Amino acid sequence: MAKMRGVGMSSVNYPTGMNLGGDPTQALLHMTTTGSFVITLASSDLGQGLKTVLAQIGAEALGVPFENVIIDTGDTDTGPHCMGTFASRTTHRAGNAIIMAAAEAKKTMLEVAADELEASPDDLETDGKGNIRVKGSPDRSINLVPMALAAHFKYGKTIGGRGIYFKPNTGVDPETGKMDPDSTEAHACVVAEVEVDTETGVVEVLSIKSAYEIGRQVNPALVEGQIRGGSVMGMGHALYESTNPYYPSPDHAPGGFFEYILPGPADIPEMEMVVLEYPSGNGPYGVKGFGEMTANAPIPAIVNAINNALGTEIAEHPVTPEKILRALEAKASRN
Amino acid sequence: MTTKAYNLPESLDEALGMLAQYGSNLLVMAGGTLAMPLITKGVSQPERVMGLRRAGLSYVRETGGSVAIGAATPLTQVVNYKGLPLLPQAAHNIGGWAIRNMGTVGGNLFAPPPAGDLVVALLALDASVKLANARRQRVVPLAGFFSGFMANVLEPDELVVEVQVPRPQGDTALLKLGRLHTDTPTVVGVATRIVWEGRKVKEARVALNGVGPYPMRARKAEAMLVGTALDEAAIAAAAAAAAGECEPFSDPIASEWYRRKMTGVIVSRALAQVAA
Amino acid sequence: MASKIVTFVLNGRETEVMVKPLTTMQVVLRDKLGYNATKVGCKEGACGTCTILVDGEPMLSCLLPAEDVEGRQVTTLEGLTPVDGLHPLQQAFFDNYATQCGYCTPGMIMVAKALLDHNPSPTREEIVDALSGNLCRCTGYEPIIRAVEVVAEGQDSRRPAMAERRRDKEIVR
Amino acid sequence: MSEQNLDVVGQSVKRRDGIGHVTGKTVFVDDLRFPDMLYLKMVRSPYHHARIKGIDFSAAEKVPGFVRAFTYKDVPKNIYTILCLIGVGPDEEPVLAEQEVLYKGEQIAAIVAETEEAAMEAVAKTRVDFEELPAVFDVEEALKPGAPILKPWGTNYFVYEGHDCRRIRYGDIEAGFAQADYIVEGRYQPGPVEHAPLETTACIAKPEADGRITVYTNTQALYFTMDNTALILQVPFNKLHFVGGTVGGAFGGKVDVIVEPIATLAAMRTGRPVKYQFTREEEFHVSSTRTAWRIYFRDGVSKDGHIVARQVTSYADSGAYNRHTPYAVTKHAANISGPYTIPNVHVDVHCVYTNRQPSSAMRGFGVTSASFSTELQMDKIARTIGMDPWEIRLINAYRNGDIRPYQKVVEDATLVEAIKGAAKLVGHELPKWAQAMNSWDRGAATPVTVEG
Repeated sequence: MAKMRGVGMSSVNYPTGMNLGGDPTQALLHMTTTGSFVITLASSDLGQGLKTVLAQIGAEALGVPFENVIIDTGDTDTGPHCMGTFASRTTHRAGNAIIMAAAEAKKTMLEVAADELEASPDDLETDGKGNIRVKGSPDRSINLVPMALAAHFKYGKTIGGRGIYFKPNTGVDPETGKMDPDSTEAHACVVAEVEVDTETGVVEVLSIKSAYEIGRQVNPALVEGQIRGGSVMGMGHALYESTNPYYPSPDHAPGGFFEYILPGPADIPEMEMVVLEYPSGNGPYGVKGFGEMTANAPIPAIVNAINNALGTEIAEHPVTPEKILRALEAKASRN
Repeated sequence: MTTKAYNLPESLDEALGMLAQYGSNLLVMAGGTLAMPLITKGVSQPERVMGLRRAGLSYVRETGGSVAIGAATPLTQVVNYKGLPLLPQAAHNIGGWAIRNMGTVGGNLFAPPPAGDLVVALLALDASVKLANARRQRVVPLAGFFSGFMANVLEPDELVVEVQVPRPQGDTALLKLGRLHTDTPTVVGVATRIVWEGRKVKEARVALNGVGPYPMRARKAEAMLVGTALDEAAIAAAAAAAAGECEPFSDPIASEWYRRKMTGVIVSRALAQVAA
Repeated sequence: MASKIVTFVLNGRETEVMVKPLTTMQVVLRDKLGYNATKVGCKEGACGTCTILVDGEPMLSCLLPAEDVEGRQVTTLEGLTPVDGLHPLQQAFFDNYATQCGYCTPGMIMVAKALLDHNPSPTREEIVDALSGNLCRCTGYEPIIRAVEVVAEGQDSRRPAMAERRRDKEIVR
Repeated sequence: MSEQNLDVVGQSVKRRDGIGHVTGKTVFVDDLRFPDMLYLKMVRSPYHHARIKGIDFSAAEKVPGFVRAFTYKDVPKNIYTILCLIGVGPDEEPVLAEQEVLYKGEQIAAIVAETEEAAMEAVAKTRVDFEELPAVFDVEEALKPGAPILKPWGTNYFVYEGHDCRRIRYGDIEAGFAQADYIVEGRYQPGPVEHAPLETTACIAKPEADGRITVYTNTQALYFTMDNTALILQVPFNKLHFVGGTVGGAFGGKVDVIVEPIATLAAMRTGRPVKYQFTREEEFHVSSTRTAWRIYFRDGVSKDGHIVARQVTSYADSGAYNRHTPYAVTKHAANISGPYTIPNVHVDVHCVYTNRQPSSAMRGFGVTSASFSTELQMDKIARTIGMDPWEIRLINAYRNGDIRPYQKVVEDATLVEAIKGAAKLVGHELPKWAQAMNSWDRGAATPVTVEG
């Protein structure tokens, strides 16, 4: 029995947003007299944390506390159009729409506060703690609630905003493939270390170490969650998962979790990661979309590590133990 | 068709009485881990089901020469019983914690391959199965219990009451090759027990799971080991014999080709573990 | 068909339900009683998200006929949640970002609760072993394991949550 | 962009839905129940490819609790394609199969009943008379003469503006190969994968007093699904009201529009709420998968490690129908050069139909396969020419201002920085020239401070 170790890497890009554009998302924002800012959308949170990061972007854009921002999403009677949560697009698209809506709302907010504080709107700022104050004179300030009440009862003004992010749909030149298939690009470099039992073909992923460049982290804990979850999903793809384990044969298609092999808590490798931020030109606060790519980069890194360990040329996934033994046999017969 | 009755007898006699009354029209269920999914999906539509959770068949009893384990004993109890070799590890190889709290020793006898992670260990320990109907009891060797894929010697009015494991002699090893570390279907499972006479093998048990229509003993491999010193050559020969005599199949987990190859490898490793 | 009344203690309260033969606890809890924390992931005992505790032992409600819990103590995630605030495990799952989509979370917490009741200071290996029947497709498990570790006795609960544990966070503009 | 002082962005605030998740109070579609709710189950094809000669519901109708069966004749616009909303066509997938089924598990008839069990039993008792037809499962076999033809337009491939594939033509591929010192070829085959979220695909369609239908769904794309549903049912968009936004995992598996149209139709016709939820088995055997691919590379490489020419032919296994795969093909074509600058590129990507369950979107859509094959190919090149895998990537890494094969100027490139970040993380020492690289200045001798 021999256990062979190998290291493999991959370096990848991932485009943000729907290929070719044409995937707008809108946001509506209004302030209630309770001091809440309600951002109404029709985007879906798949578990990645959309409701959280969009509230963060809204709070940042308005200059108000995170707690004051309510994300109201998932209803087509109230929420304006969103193309959907896919293509690593929604933080980018909805985030930009929210910034645009917040700018409009903030303008009215500062006008009302200016009237109340007898100052010019240009001299005002939000303090991030629920007040609007005169720059340089922290004692001249008004809380958001009295400001909202004044807007409604005294000035007859609504504090609200509308936003959209729109990248026009551009086609593909059918002859040359000339096109514009991204809004920005995120990047990753992943290094995997594996140990392969050459008798059984069983692969142990010892570690996955990743560097991601994603423009701007809205929420580092959620970013880390995507990287960890995507890495394990990628490992699953690399080693275990297939709806047709004998592809292209359709035989023995697994019909449940007893037959379709997903990594469990005992199967996860050691992980380390570093996140770099080079803000994109068009993302909200420089955000790039990266949710999907976290499952991409680990797959080739792991397969490269296996080939590195064994001197094989395995070129498909999942790399089942059987495929490893057959690759070793092929290598032996070549030599 | 929906199930018309689900009975939970309070004693073995009551259970056997029901079986006598309904025979093969009664589906016997212990932990429900095998039957319930089929019933939920409508694959199995039994008119009557009898559950064994309250029939007094959950026990581990030590007697002079052997240990009796009730058919409805949850696998977790086997994991925690340290009086016999192989079994705690074998039981732990099945499912996750909740499955082991529900799945039973008797139930594992009815698990389709490549399930049967407990049975393979019981085979290596020369276990027997106590079967009963309302009139009589009989004890059959576990190795003679199975008659084919999902088939056995149980009569329609009979119930598996307990598994009897003689206090084992010799050295044992159990290895399971799965695709993951835990809660994983078996590619091949090997349980082995070697009884020594001096430095020679007096008796050998090599049991296989996942590579046949039911968990089976590799009798050719066993025979080849007797009289050897369990040296490298003997192990290699027995492993090759086991790989030859197993009857593997392909499924989503592994191909027949791979299972056969791994039978040799894992038998060899299990025997090497005993030799060491 | 013969429906039966089954009586058991659900989250400390005497509960009575009328069930058709072999109705699973999953159906009883969700459809008959409206206890929705117990989720449906596979209906075949393979994912763990429907885990409940019966007399303190984790069991899969999708495989468990209601008749089998007659007279027993059943605990669901609803039964763990205090009136004001969160159970320490819930708090730890929340603080450690151990949920993403949230669908596996109830099963994970119920298994963790049973583990800590049996063994208040489990090792990491024991935690992983206990959680092994529960699948999560989002998190990669580490935050879940971490959350249980945080609550386990003898663990250094001051060890920071995952976000602050980042080895090397490099920000270049 | 100058450096900004951000207060909330960049903070690890706790999840907004976290308390709901840890208490089990988050409401998912499966947690909703309505009085009078009916359950929908599907009669499916047991064959990979067959002609339907007849359907007999007589035994099914006798099942207690049976309410109604639906066939294609009940669906106002039965043939659709989901990407029609962005101009992809033609329509080619039936909501319910008409004369032919193209994959095992294909939807043939919907049955609604008072209980899930009754619906299942009625499905089991529906008799469908089939004539089995030859099936094809290999993307290259499907394109050969004599393969069973699956599409009414007479081929087994999607047509891209008159071409049999999506093309990239950049530079002069022959001139590129002429400059090469090495030719490195590879064949790559990423397999089909199930998304496997813990929550299965589900919806409940509920008729309202005002004549509209509310559809509670775990779709990833509410408007997209609603608009497709309205088109299939030939009702005004504003007759429908979709509610969702809380999804128990998706990964691309919940952007097909499968459960909503037929459940909505059943709700309209019965006047009662109708629930259609995939079983776990349906998720595996029937719902779409990550696309499987076969990808052939032929790269021309110079001695110093520059890829001077890349010719790629890819085959996407779309399965029986389009779903999102024709679009994934375009994304794949754009990304098959990887994050590398290659002066001469020739790419043909074929979207091929086979008798497999349809493939569609999944996390990484079209790019996962591109990254997989590109990155294995990079290692193969490195092995062939005897170069370090880190260095081959850095030598070819695209930088800002470069031109992509799809003729777009690169902006926001940071591959070099990501590679250097990983090297630092794992303690891999890069050569001096590599340490001096950055994504902005090809002539840089020392790293520059980035002023974004």
